[in-house]
Amino acid sequence: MRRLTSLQTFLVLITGLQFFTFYPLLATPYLSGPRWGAFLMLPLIIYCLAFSLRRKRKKPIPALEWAALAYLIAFVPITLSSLNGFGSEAPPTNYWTTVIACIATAWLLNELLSSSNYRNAWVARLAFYAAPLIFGLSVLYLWEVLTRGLHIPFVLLPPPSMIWTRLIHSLPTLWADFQQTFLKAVITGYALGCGLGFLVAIAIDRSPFLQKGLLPLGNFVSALPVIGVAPIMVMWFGFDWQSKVAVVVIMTFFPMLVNTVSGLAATSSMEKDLMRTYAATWFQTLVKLRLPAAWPFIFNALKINSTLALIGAIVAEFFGTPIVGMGFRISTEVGRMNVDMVWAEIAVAAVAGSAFYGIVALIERAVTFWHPSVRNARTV
Amino acid sequence: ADKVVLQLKWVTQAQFAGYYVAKDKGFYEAEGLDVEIKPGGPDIAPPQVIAGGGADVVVDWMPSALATREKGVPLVNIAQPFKSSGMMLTCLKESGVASPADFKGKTLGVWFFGNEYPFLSWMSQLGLKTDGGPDGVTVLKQGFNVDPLIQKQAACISTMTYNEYWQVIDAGIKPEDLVTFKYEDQGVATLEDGLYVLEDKLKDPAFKEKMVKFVRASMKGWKYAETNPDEAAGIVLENDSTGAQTEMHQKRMMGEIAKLTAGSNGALDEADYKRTVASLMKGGSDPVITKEPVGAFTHEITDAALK
Amino acid sequence: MEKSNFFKDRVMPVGVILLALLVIWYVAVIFLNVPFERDTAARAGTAITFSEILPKTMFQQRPVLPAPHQVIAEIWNTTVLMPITSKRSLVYHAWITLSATLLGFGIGTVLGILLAVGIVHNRAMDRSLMPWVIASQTIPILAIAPMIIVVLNAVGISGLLPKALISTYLSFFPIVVGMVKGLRSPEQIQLDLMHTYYASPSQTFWKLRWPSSMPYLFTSLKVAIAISLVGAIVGELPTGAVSGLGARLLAGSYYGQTVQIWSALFMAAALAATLVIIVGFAHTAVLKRMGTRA
Amino acid sequence: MTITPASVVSARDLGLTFETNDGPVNALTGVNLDVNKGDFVSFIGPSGCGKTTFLRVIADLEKPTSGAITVNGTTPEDARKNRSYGYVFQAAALYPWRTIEKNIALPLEIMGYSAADQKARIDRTLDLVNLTGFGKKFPWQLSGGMQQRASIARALAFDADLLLMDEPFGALDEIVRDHLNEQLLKLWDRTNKTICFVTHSIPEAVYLSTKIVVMSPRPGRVTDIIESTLPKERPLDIRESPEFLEIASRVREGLRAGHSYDE
Amino acid sequence: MTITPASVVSARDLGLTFETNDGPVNALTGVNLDVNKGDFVSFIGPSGCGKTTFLRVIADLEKPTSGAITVNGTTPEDARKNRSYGYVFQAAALYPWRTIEKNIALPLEIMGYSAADQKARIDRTLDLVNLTGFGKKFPWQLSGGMQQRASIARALAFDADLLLMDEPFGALDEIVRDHLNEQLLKLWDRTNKTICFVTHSIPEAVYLSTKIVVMSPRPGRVTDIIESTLPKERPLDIRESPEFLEIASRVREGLRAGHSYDE
Ligand SMILES: Nc1ncnc2c1ncn2[C@@H]1O[C@H](COP(=O)(O)OP(=O)(O)OP(=O)(O)O)[C@@H](O)[C@H]1O
Ligand SMILES: Nc1ncnc2c1ncn2[C@@H]1O[C@H](COP(=O)(O)OP(=O)(O)OP(=O)(O)O)[C@@H](O)[C@H]1O
Ligand SMILES: [Mg+2]
Ligand SMILES: [Mg+2]
Repeated sequence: MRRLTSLQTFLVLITGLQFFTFYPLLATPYLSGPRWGAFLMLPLIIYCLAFSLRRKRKKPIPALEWAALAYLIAFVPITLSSLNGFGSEAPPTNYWTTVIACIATAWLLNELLSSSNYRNAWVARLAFYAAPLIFGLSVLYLWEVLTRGLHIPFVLLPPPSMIWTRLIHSLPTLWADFQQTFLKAVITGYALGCGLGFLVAIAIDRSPFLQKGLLPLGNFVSALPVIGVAPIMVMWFGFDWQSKVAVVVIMTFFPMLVNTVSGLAATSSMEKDLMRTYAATWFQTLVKLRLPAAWPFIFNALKINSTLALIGAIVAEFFGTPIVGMGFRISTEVGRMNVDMVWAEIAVAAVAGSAFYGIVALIERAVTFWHPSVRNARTV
Repeated sequence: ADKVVLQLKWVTQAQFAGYYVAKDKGFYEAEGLDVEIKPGGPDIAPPQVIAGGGADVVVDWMPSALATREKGVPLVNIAQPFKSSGMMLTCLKESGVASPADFKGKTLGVWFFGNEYPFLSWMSQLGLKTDGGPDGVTVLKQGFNVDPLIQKQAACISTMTYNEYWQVIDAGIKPEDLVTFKYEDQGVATLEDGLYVLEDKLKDPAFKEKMVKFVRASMKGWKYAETNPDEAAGIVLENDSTGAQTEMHQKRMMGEIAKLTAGSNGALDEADYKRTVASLMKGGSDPVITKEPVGAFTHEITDAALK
Repeated sequence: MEKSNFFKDRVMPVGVILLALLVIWYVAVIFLNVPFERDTAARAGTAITFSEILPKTMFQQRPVLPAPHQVIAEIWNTTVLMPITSKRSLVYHAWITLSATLLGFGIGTVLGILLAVGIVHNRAMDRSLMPWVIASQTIPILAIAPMIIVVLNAVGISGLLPKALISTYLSFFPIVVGMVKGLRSPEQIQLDLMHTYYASPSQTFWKLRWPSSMPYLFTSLKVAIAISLVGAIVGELPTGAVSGLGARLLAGSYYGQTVQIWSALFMAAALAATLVIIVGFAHTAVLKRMGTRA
Repeated sequence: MTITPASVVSARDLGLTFETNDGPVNALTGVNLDVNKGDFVSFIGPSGCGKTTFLRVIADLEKPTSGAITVNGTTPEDARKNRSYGYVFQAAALYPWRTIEKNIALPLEIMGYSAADQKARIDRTLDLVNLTGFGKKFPWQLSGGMQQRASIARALAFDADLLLMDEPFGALDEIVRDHLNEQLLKLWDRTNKTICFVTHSIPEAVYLSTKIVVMSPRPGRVTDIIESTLPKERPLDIRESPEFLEIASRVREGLRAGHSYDE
Repeated sequence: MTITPASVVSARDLGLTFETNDGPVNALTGVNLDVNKGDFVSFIGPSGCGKTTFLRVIADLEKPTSGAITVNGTTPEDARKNRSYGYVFQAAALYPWRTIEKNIALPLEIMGYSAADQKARIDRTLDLVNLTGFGKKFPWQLSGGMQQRASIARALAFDADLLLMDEPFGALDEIVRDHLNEQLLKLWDRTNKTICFVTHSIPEAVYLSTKIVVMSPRPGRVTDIIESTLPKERPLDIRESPEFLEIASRVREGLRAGHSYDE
């Protein structure tokens, strides 16, 4: 059973309204692209409007998804391809209403995809992955349209299309940089930093003396700023990736320490009492009770660190490197005004970082399956 | 007063003494200008700032300005207070570098962020590859300081005559232990520290007028600084809000800078320009600029200013 | 509990560890600074014995690792002996950085919590926003910071806010991650109870989800405030490195003033530690009010 | 009091299957039941037979996988939204960060009772469950039985016509239990509430109920529905009457029949 | 079997006061008690009278604030470290990340039983509490009573000479309860364990125990200690014998005397 929420109704309405205000624009000379698509949309729009107004309808309206999709297929290419036609002039107002309506429709589609329970497992899975994709594409779309429509100087922010062209033409460079920064510095530093934070947290937990002595000092390390630390590490560990590892270690250490310490404190007193009745050793209690209970916290740190490590390594490369690496490339290409290359490098970083995060999140789901945040998210 | 925003290429130091002196001594005010000087830093690309509307005029090096111009941000040189280049490569004698022929197989520290162009064109003139292979040189992206040389992580590093070189000396290494190669002497010097504005803004006569006044006052500042280096250094120190500069260093820097600005009255020497362009277009497989720039400089402003 | 325990429980452990660190530090100073003295001697053509080197390593001009007393002396000179309003006073710079940090942290916390609330309550947001929030964090801030500053400058925003926004950018993320987890941590039976009362989402939020997320919130806050200090310092570079601890670090590093770098680093670290400890106190106070078992 | 008994809960062929990591679990199958207004229905059956699950279905905390159910003539969801029932969970489920008083105030706050009214109700119900003086304590400072009583107080604090109680008196000693049984009967009599009550004690079920539902496990089914012939007025010593004992033994029979391990 | 009964638990003038946010709570005062080897001692008393607290003191989970106590002739701490008791908590306290099987295996893992032995013990105790087939489920997939049985199984899986059981059968229906009562008696008889058992059911206490300790609340005191005269061999129908009923009524008297609200 599905009814339209008021938000969805609103989105459908503005999309529909836009649709009619757009027609005058079709006559103007600078619109290019497949205009007929817009006319094909008419019946679908009317159909959806009709349904959205009948709020109390209880049966699902699968057509609404299709309508939203069709709308996007019709109008996104029109708005994109006519960007060239405007030249150096500013696009007319109803061009912008169309853009807004496209974004609204994309959001509507997302709302629909994620709020309905599809019977078919395949469709459900498709909907699951489509949502972030659609969101991302709308961001890119908006970016493209704004940078080109508003004639933003490209040295400030290049449009995605340009970044993409640059990206596919510089794959070997990007791959070399990725190897240097991600595979060597980030992975090693992440493992070492998280490992160290974890071990220190355990040591602190083991010894009350350390807990009182080391934890306040641990706070001290928490904000050693990369900018200050990176030159020192370059001085100590040389120009190559080893010094970046050191920076990443410092950046990831504290979140891990804090989260592990909190996690180890997260057991309830009855759970601890049970262990006491078994006269379990400290180590047994740790492995069998406190660590499992701490996993949700530890994974928080692992997730935060997965992005911090990348930022740390890249920023550290601003302070002296061999002439390869994502940070090196970014800093030099900014100076050369090759802003598209900078963003291509950023895109690689974003994909790599998100994938890294995703892997950590997947492991988290498997390990902390029992935690209400995972259990409830799955059943609701 | 007319507002002018000037974006420097680097942090507040004697390298920009002329502008600070002009402001401090009231030369700008006398022209009816209200000038705001924005210090730069390692992450600030002046062309980006001017393209984003954050400044009216910027200090930049010509290689970077020309490269930017080719990228579609039409920068125009309106004045060139620096006659000669202060860039050089400083090597430790003990690393075995005595002449450019000894570079092969060595590690060299270079500044990037648009400052690497002169180095790259020099290397391509020497026929040395910069990708770290056996018959080329290994290039390091050097940070902002001279540590790589002191730590012996590199055989040679980039220095400016007025700044980093003295830091090496300050670190306790004697001039006899060093070998230096000035770009000026190697025939690969490019123009440094010029004043650049956006081309389309120059179409506006009011703006042009403002720039004339600005250049006139700035040059007055520069000449004052040349003749009164100690006072100029003091003015720079006062304007340094980080409080990190030392008096000794700034005075020395001012002395060196004066040597570089000495030959210029502010007008760009076309011969220097031609040499810079030629050197940039020679850059081997990956030249800095691919075609002869058109309209990258104008004498209109300096002509009016120096009348 | 009793007064005498304060010494035994707090001062002594910290003191002992501190002492141990100092010893390690001095040893490291010797090891790291010796090569330079050797080289100097070698260039001068004189032989030098280890006992002659030792005192020299403690007072180098540009040490690889400055000795603790050098750093302390520098901090003393730039804090106590300097009027606070002076541009050479570390306190002045620390204050500049702190104000950006606090503003950024404040905005970041609010933003982070709002996003977490959205993600927990709206499925479309959960599915579509979260991946992009993550992706946003993989963008190296130092790379886009200048653009942010330039763009904000172009629309007339300058001064504290751009720096604070960069610190916001870094600090909201730990809060989102922690709060999403925390807001989802109530047990099924506790949620069921709310369900039976047909509590509105906002009631469920304030009476159940919010209190249960407190341990997660405070843990995240500790991480976030530390990171937002890092962010504020990063943000100081592209504003022209005018003032603040970041400018101080940069200038120190630019002129190879190791002692100055270290003293600025210490100031930053001390600032961070203080902030984290303050958050820690708030945490304890809240837990106490919530009647958590000691 | 209404004359024609309206059906408060009406289940038709109700079934519920849980999907678990090692296969589906049939918690309820083919349950048919009518609870009329003013009924006091006890559910009794071996551990794991689906009593809690059935109560949760009524409360709209679980969706049946087959069959139909109405509560107050509407769907369970609408009934829940009308706040037409109070639920006492099998575990106390007190919020650890609230004092006992505040825990009892929780539903009152949510349903928007005035501060003065809240105070009066808290005092009254605390007294009812004999916890006067413990209002300012946190849950972990109370004994197990006291926590359970606090959770009963919480459900009684607001006026729902239907009470769903899942083993409310499980952790209480006989004397308190007798006391609370009497109080509950009085309350029921006075307010004409409908009560669904899960218990493991046969005497308790017989003493309290107008209708006893006997269930059997795997899959959870209703095996017997026994209408009590006891009068509405029930002094404690009715438990020695032959009528009482007869009903009790009938329940015991039904219960034993459903059990897997009879000797 | 030993002939001279050694004292397993011996409390002298034991007192325990909790400090709370609104003043101290006297949970126990002046408790004197001896539990001998092989005894089956039941604790009975109104909710909140300190039964759990007393068990926790024996288990070294709570330190008495006055008086003395020995367990197995040593301090409770040493007894705990010797792993000389098994404890069944009033709430199940199962670890949510472990399946039922794994939860039962927990003490066995900690005490270093071999894998094969673990398996055998898990199977045996799961069968004992009638949960065969539920070993692979997670705690939240079980009903309340099943969780409690799992926690009993966990305590029975290893060989402790002293069993401390805090209302283990509270959430179970009569039939399962009878069954488990019998099983427990058999186990006790066979292994000569000492058992301290908290219950709210007078018949259960009388049926199981050799000694019944009646407690009264505020402050928690021992008001009566009743030695059972029932034989060691106890068929279920002993519960109708006059001897049984007499002891039961004595317990009820003692219990009522300690209660604050008698009619
Ligand atoms: N969330 C769940 N997931 C899977 N199975 C469940 C879940 N909840 C209950 N069950 C199963 O459903 C059956 C019925 O459980 P229910 O809690 O209704 O029993 P009950 O009659 O209340 O028992 P008790 O008297 O022990 O509380 C049990 O076999 C249990 O294992
Ligand atoms: N941690 C604690 N802090 C403060 N007071 C406590 C604490 N634990 C128990 N109490 C108090 O001690 C008294 C005895 O509690 P205890 O748990 O021993 O009762 P009990 O006999 O087990 O009751 P029940 O049968 O209800 O479980 C109660 O009044 C309770 O409020
Ligand atoms: Mg149940
Ligand atoms: Mg108890």
